[in-house]
Amino acid sequence: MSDSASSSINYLNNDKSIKSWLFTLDHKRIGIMYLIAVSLAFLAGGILALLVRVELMAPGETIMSADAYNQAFTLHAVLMIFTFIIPAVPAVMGNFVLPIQLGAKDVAFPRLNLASFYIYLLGACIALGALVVGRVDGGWTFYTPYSTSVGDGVLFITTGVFVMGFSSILTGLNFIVTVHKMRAPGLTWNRLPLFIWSIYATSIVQVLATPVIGITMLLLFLEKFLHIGIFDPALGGDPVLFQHFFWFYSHPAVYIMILPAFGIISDLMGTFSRHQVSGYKFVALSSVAIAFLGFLVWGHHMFVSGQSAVSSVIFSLITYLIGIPTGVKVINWVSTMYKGSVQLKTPMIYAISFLFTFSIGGFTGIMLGVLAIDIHLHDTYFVVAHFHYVMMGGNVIAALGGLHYWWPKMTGKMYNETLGKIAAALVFIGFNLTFFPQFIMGAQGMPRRYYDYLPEFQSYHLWSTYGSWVLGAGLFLILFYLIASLKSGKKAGLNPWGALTLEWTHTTTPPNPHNFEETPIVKRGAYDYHLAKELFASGGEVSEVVTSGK
Amino acid sequence: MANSHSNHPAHLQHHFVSSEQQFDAAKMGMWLFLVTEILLFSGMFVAYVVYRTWHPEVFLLSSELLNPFMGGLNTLVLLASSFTVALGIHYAQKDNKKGLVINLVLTFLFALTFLVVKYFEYTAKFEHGIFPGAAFDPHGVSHGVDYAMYNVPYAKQFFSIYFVMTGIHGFHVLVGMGLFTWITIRAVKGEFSSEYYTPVENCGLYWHLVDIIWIFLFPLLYLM
Amino acid sequence: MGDKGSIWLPDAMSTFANEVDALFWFVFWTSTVLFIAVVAAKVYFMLRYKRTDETSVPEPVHESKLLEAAWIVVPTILVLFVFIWGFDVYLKMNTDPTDAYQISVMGKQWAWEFEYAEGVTAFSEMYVPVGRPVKLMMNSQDVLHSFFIPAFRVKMDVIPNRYTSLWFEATEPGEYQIFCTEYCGTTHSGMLAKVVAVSEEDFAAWIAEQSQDLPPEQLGEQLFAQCAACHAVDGSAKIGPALNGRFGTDRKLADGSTVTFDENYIRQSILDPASQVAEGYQPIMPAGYSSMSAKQIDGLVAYIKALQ
Amino acid sequence: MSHAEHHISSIKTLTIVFGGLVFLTVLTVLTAQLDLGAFNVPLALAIATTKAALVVVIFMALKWDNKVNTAIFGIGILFVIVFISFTLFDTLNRGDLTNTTKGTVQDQQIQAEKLQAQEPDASAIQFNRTPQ
Ligand code: HEA
Ligand code: HEA
Ligand code: HEC
Ligand code: CUA
Ligand SMILES: [Cu+2]
Repeated sequence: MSDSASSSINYLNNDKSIKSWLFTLDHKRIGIMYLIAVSLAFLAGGILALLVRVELMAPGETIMSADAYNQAFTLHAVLMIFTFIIPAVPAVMGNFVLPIQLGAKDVAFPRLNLASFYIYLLGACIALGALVVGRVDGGWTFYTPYSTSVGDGVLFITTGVFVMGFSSILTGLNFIVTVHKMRAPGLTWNRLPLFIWSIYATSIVQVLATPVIGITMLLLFLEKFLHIGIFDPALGGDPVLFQHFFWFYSHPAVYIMILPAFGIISDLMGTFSRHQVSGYKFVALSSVAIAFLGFLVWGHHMFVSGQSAVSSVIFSLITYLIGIPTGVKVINWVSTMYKGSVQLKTPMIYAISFLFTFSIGGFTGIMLGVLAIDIHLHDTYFVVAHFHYVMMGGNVIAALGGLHYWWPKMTGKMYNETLGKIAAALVFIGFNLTFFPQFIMGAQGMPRRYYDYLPEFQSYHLWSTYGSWVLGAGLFLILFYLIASLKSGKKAGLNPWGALTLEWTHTTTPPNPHNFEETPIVKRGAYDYHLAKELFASGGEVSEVVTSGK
Repeated sequence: MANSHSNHPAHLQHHFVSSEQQFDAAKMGMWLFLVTEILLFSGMFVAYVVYRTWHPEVFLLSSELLNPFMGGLNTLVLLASSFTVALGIHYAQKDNKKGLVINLVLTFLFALTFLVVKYFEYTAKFEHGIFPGAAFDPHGVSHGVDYAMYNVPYAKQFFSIYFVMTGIHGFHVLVGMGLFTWITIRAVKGEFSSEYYTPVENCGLYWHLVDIIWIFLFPLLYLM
Repeated sequence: MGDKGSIWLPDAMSTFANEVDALFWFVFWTSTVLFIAVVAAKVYFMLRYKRTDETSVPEPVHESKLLEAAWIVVPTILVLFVFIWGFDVYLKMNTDPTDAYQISVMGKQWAWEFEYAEGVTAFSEMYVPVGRPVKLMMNSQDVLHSFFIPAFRVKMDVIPNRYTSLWFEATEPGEYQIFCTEYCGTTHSGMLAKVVAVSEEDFAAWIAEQSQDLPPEQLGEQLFAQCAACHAVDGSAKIGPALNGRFGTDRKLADGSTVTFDENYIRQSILDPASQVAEGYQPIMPAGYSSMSAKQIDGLVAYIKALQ
Repeated sequence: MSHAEHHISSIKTLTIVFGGLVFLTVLTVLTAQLDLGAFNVPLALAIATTKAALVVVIFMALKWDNKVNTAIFGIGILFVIVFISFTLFDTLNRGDLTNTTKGTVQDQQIQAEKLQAQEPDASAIQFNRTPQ
């Protein structure tokens, strides 16, 4: 046991002034600041989504005009993608957990870390400035020449995205160096928690892909501002070239969204099955494989854009190959439970829902990758359903699992487990109710980005809207009981889930300002439960913290 | 930093175990950053390659308007500045403060020269209506060249790409000058030694990359 | 042919639609089987290995390299099979038969215009002969659009400054929906039209009928199909003002002045919409209509004039 | 760490490399004046690549650096190549099936104008004769 003096000082209470938060270099505090910012972004994007759904309850005008609708879904997507989902897991949980799991005192470049947070805020504010200036139109894909022909809102959004890109790059860069250089003694690559592996793979994608969205946004800006004629067909430019630029970033970006979720799921599966994650090496390396393959498939968004058949074929082929490493993961997660000891706490319920929803998203992704089928399905609600199943059903559900899992560590308080389970059920049911009907109407031919639609699609839209209310209720419930737990939650133990990674075994709850009393010395892998039997011998909650080598 | 130990050198930040670790981390971070720079420029190279393969004759024609003498001069200037940076690091490693400072100042001056040459190049273009984008309207005659002849379809794309590429590159040169000012001041104050010269080395890496980009821009834009 | 649709897919009404559907169903059912297997295993393990004893720490399971390899090899084979199949159908869908009947399609914000070799122009309804391959040569006047007929399983982006094309052969007479599926602005969702597939004879008759000179009013009515997304003729305001019963009345403009809604005003509104913006409306009416022929404009003027 | 000693390049090495770089620059300029047909571009690129390699390996000391940094740099270059080549697969083969035309409408117009310029037809001649 650690001595009582150190357990009462933690990163939250060592200095309570506002200034100490705003100028903090502590990765944990930066993680918490990101959590707040990113949750606000999610709230804003989600409220827009609910408005979009209400508008779509019936054909014709329901609550807003066509222009308002078009701006609503564009802003919904921009907020969700660039201000919420890209930074969500890496910048919140990556920041909070990664250095501790590595046994490091901080990330490699703490100042850079704080800078990325403020760059993110700046970018988000510029993007939101678009609201004040005028029309934000054109969807999150900004296809030219439409995007260069509408109002100035697009200029702000592109500048905002450009700026937030730097934040993303710096975070990724920081994590790669941290993983390479700051591992505790004994923490070999084979012993790393899988969360680290996947954040590492994510970071590679962030560093390699994000600069390209930077130059794309810059060129788009110049196209709109100076009419440089690279993308605008009226000036002799090529609009399909813009799509190459955009998707060279934005396809890899979908792996920026999903890889960290994979990491969370791996950790949750191991911990709540109290079992070694099956196929550890396959799961670890498949993250890296996905990261690399993810760069070679961007053209699957362009099968009907007029790109050449040669590239369509190559892109389609590689698209399928991504299913393989992903499948390896899915199957290993399932088999981790085999002969394990499965405990169905709230985080694990999210992990189980994830397997369900993400698999649907993944399989429908494969369907979209089939050249002949995509011609029919492209730009219909089938695609909308696909990507919500992987982003909301994949990333967000996993992130909610991670948030519940690390909440006690972050805040020192337990949330209400019963409410947790109810909310998880609401989210699961609401989510499927919202988006499953969209697959069907999409396959029937309902195009996306439609303000108005034919009456035959109404029943699907109606169910989808009802579903979004259930989903919203679940999410607001979570917000409510998490905030309530800060005031009235039970004090969290040191290791309530019986996990074996360093943030649970080697530091206090909440962690002390420098993470560890002494640099830990690692002697076993992150999921070697059979080597740590003595921790669980007494039953109940594990409450021992090892201050030096185990 | 609450628990800094007395035996730690001043430059060592508390979360690192050793200078070696800190140095390695900084350098690796720098290389990663360089890679992001390369990918940033890659977008411009893609645009260049695509339009060149589509309209090779227009690109050949348009590049006649660029001055290979100025471009070549600037290439040599940048190469020289890379050389002086490398020398500077050599002197830092040898604890030769004077050598370091002289070379850093030289580097700064070369960078300045580069921008001055670029300034003359740009204004010579602007005079004849060669602008990026909608304002592109070549006209006038100088040195026996009738600029209006170059007003052919897709010449606009060539010059847009030229200005964006060299513009972004020039911006990097400007940033480099800022960095060298900062590094020189620190060097004069004697903050660097063979024990600690990471900032010098990292600025050097950045500067070499700016040089490398130009090594490709020069033949692609001016010579072919 | 002309298979009935299902809950998942609309009726298949072109020659290759059934091949696309076959592929769809193959992928659909394989995925469903795999998905159910994953979910079933998950639920079974979850219940079977539920934690009962807090002190229990299960031993790791010996991993079978063979099993791990099988998880890689089997899906790879499956996926390659689907790839080849999908590629084959794709080639067929994108290589038009040389004897196809050709129609020019112009996409513009926010209407489709169909031009036939016989000199006929149509809006909102594209007549095609059944049993004969039809090729569409498509081009856009402004931004990207995309031409989508769900029943035929065809879709292709429509791009400014470049022709794209698609082909199909309708198998049964009927009316089928056309959508625009590339976001193109305010009335993207109103950029609709219909394919009317008719027998060869009916098609020939239709062409013959259309080629005759129509009286201006009727010509105007036809042309008005491309205005209907924004203008109602029943008095209700859409994106643009309703146009019925206006002729001869006073029109207040956004700049405060008043003009008479007469032939000249209508003509001016079509040729240069931004010059006289009606009060209470955004100046978003496309300028593209100025390319209409004098005859067409006269037709529209006559039609609007007569609207009650 | 095994490479605690930092490599120090001698002034002689650095000078030789600098000399080589200058020489190669002069060489590019000279060869660009020759008409080598299709070989001009590859040659210029080959020289540029050699120059870049010299800078990276010696000036940036990648030769003596941690191998991870070499890998990072290599991966960066690899993805630039991916970006360029995959995009070229499309732009060079645009219109390989019948679903798109190869050239743009503008290109076709330019082509038509060129043809017309070679063989002025009646209307063009008439146009030229109209007093302006
Ligand atoms: C988190 C984000 C995310 C993720 C992870 C994915 C994952 C995948 N996506 Fe998705 N996608 C998006 C986000 C994402 N996508 C977005 C945002 C869009 C639309 C953008 C827009 O237009 O606005 C999109 C659009 C999109 C398209 C373009 C559709 C169109 O516009 O016409 C395609 C086409 O190929 C595609 C394919 C895939 C594939 C093959 C995967 C694969 O990675 C999935 C792999 C997973 C599995 C396959 C399931 C598990 C595997 C097994 C259980 C093993 C057995 C499997 C097999 C044998 C196959 N996606
Ligand atoms: C991360 C990405 C993400 C997420 C999470 C969502 C979430 C949702 N999306 Fe969206 N969506 C996109 C990304 C995303 N979307 C993109 C990229 C597009 C394409 C746009 C385009 O075409 O350009 C799109 C488009 C899109 C459309 C199609 C519009 C059209 O084509 O016309 C629809 C329609 O139903 C929709 C609905 C929803 C709904 C109901 C949710 C719901 O899941 C939202 C639920 C959320 C809430 C109700 C908020 C509650 C939050 C809180 C209370 C905060 C709690 C905080 C904590 C718990 C910490 N989205
Ligand atoms: C994008 C939607 C849109 C389309 C398509 C469109 N218009 Fe309009 N139109 C408007 C708007 C908005 C106004 C009002 C603002 C203005 O006067 O410019 C308007 C105004 C007019 C007016 C003046 C009406 C008045 O009450 O003052 C006429 C006449 C008109 N349009 C005719 C046409 C015709 C004919 C077509 C088709 C060939 C057409 N419009 C297509 C949007 C549209
Ligand atoms: Cu036209 Cu959408
Ligand atoms: Cu993709």
